[in-house]
Amino acid sequence: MPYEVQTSVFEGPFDLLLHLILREQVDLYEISLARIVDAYLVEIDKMDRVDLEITTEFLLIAATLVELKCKRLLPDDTDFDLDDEFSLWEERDLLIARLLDCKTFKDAAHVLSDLFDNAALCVPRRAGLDERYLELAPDLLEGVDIDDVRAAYIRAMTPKLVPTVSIEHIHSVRVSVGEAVEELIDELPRFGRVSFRRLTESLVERLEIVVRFLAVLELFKQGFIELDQPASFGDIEIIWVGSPALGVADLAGIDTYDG
Amino acid sequence: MSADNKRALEAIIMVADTPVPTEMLSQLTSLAADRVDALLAELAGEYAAEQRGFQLVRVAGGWRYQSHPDQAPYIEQFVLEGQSAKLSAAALETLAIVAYKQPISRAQIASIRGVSVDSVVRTLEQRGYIGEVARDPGPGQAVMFGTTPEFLMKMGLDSLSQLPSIADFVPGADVVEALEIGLRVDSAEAELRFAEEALAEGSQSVRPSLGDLLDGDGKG
Amino acid sequence: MSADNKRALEAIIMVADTPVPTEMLSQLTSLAADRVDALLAELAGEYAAEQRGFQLVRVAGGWRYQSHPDQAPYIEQFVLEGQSAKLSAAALETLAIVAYKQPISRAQIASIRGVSVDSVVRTLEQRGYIGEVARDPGPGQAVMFGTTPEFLMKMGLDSLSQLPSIADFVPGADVVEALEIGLRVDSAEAELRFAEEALAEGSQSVRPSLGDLLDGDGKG
Repeated sequence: MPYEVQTSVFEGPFDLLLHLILREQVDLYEISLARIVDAYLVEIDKMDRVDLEITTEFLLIAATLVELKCKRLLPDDTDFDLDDEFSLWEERDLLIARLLDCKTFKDAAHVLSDLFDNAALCVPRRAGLDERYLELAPDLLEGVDIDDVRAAYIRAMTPKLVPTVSIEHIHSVRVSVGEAVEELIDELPRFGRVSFRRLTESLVERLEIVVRFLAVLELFKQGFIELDQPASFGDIEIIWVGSPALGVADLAGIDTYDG
Repeated sequence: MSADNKRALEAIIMVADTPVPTEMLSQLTSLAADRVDALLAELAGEYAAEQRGFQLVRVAGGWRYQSHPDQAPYIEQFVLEGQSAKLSAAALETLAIVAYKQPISRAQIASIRGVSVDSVVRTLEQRGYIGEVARDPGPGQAVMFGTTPEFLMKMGLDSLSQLPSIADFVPGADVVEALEIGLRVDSAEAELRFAEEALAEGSQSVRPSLGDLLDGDGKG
Repeated sequence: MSADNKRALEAIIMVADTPVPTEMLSQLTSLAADRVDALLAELAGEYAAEQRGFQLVRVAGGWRYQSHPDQAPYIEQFVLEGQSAKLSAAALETLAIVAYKQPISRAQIASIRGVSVDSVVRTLEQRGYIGEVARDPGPGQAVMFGTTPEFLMKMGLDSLSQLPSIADFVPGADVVEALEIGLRVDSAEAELRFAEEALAEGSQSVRPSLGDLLDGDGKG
């Protein structure tokens, strides 16, 4: 049971944020996600075998960072809504409070670690009774019968805790890129040529827009559409080129995204 | 006679395989508990003065003999088995949270650490450092964890009160300030820089998205 | 320096479970064997002169600390009143694992229980409930434990085949995995022999142990 993997991989999103902000002295929103991903992949490569827990934790961290960045970077029509402004501050203060908590215990852990190391230098005497007194000791099996032994065996062989996947961080919105692709295949031939902005103007949730965008990329990859962006920051034009003969058989492989 | 009493205490602790609580020693020797502790402190002092290779110490509320820390190199050669693997940073942090915030539930630990702590908690439980000490009376009846006597023994502490105060670890104003700057809400500049970076990186035809998405008010 | 050497000897013997042979002490301290014995005799003399409640003695070819004979009344009282009179849950589980999975090594027990089991195994061995029944033929030659005739007697059984069936109990995947890892660590050969033995015995209903557990497609 290799329950401890020693790597310098960050222990969680808070740990990562603390490191980035305190040690690297950077603005969270300046960090290139690609850099973090690269650093992680290097660490994971160093591991003898793939540890599912560490890799999933990494995905969680990456997702958290993407979420934080998205909150800042995606267009928001209510940019100047005071309530939103306040809730952003509130959210930030909450995050800072949690980061401070995290840092407090990180530092406390160092002290525990030192105590552990010092205590490990001393080995307790455990020899116990010598044979002169062993007979005196009460029979430990007094009152234990064979059914107790059987019960103890079953207890010992029963997993203590069923490992579960935490879904705390998953919101209830669930949009599938596959579904979005199907919708687009239905809509796009009718438009022929349409801007991404126009295509998504009816959508409210940011996640839906993002999923739409991923679906567009997927269709581009499969050759159903051409993309054109005449100017920087300009609208993305989507041009339908796919022939009806092309099937959408490959869509089964497209992931569902949880927001 | 205090010499006789000391001899009895030495003998009992020598044959015990776990720390012997003061109360038990007091009962066996018919001495007051504080008298027992005083005599044992005297003995511990004698061993120290005689530069013995062992110590008499009080851990987890009881007295035990242990090897002197400066003899660790010899002991390490001798005791190969039973050396427990070092705890990971995650385990130590979780242990610190439990030690200072007990009783505490798994969910509460997770919310402080920001990640799922199931496996780390299980590891600490298996090692015997933490255990269920209560149930949350609220709905769900979550298991509340606390540290065990085994934890105190591993830390060489007599009681939890010997842990340094948590106040010593609360981050200073500089950290708070750094966090506030790092997470500042108003950062239009950064947004701009990010957008530029994305454009510089990106091949326009395939990934025209970022520039577009970033551009809030649609001006080219 | 003889004082330093004495300290090392004191520390080693203090933490040893069993009497430490002179040769081992000589090896650990890089002192000649007769020098080790001479120093230990000196130490024993010091404790006697100081009228300690313990002694350093030579028994069964090795050196150990033990309580002074004249403190026997206290020790007897301590044993009768102080020691917990029941087997701990951890000890009972360990005993059960040995009973159903014998022969089994310390490492294999530990990998099932998820914790170090050294002291529990020693207690069970001291009490005569389990004992060495074989040696792992693989590298390391780990001691393989089994239950003793005394255990059977206490349980009112004639033979191990009378252990109650656990056929209807299927251990979780992680236990099976722990067992597999434990076996792999010990020696692949042992694993094979183990599985074969279990098959040869054909005692599926009574001890559906390794052959059954390791065999994925259930043909035991």
